[in-house]
Amino acid sequence: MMELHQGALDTKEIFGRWLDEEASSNYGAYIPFVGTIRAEDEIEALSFDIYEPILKRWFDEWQDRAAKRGAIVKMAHAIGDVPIHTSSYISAVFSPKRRVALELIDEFVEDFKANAPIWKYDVINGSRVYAADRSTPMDGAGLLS
Amino acid sequence: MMELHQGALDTKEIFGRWLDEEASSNYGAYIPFVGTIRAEDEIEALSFDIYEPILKRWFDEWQDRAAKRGAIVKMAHAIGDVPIHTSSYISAVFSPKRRVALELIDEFVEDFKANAPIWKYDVINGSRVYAADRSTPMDGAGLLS
Amino acid sequence: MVRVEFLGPIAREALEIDASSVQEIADRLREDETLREWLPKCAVALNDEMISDLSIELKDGDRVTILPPVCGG
Amino acid sequence: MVRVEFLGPIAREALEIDASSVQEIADRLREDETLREWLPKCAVALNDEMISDLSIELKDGDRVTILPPVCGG
Repeated sequence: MMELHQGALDTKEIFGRWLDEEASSNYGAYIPFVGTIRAEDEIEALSFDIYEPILKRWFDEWQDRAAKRGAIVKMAHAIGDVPIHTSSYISAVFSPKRRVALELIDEFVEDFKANAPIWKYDVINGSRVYAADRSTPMDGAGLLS
Repeated sequence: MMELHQGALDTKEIFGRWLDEEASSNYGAYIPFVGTIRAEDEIEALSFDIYEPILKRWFDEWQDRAAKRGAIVKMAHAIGDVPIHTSSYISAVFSPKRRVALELIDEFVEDFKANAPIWKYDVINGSRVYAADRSTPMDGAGLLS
Repeated sequence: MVRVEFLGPIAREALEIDASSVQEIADRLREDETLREWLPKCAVALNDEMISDLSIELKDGDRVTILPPVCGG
Repeated sequence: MVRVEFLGPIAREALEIDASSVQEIADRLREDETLREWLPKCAVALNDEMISDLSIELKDGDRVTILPPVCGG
């Protein structure tokens, strides 16, 4: 399941709902990764644009990769402004086995950072500034140059 | 913080409380690992013995190791019987940085499995059977043999 | 016609381009000064599928999407 | 006297042993048939600190703990 929310995530609600959804699935390990906006420089929030059709395909491919290892992945992300000290991102792995869960959460989160079609902006004095210095070209970038 | 509870953990309460405890600590990544009792063979529950003084030392050393990387660890474990499909174990890392959090949760959970002084028993027809086949000698085992 | 869309921080309206391959889209976009800094860093999708081959043929109604550097989470 | 305690599934009462080193504890426990299978798999703590050296000296009131294979989580 992939879900997008306007503004900051309700972290506890999402954690608990995902736990309940898999309460009888007999997974031995549940590892959520919770990303929270840090207070840095003078930002009051971060803001996110998401291109959902490609994010959905990216996520579905990960669901298939997880399934081959007996696991599932879930993901929630914020759209728009997310104030500091609140959460913009949660992803999670459920797996029968500890090792698979620990490896998958690492690969899933890293590939998310590299290839999920999401753009980040600092919000400073109410205006959005693209976080160019923290952004990375997706796999295959430069095709048209 | 390390906490031991009689019986199954209240996973949502612990997740939420830890989140609240660090709400203003400016950590960007929070990764809990939730261990849940799987239904296998004919067990109705698992049961745990814990030797707290050594577990506490083990945990305090991990707190120091995490601190050197700017992170903190937390841990909760059940004592006694834990029914299937409920949780016996939660550990978590909070870190400013994603990479440190992902690496630490893996190292912390693996070392926990290898060296935390906790003994597991299958509960079958109400009686406890030591899970010898799933248990591993701690680092340094065999000193007296 | 092929529709070319620019995502995220590339502040540009979509273009309608008469092109029969991804190569022709590349040729046209390279002429655009304002895209010069973006193109080397941008990935490309065709009808919402990521692509990595300039020789792919295009047909009328196709949608090419230009994706600048990302930073989710 | 040194107190030797057995944890978890080793169903044994604690022993009081007159010993001046960990080596002497090892010598005494090896004589015990019922511990023969446990000892190669057990780790050892002295006053709740894990140890890995037989030559450590012991003093009156020390507490040696025998820890069988673990499986937390």
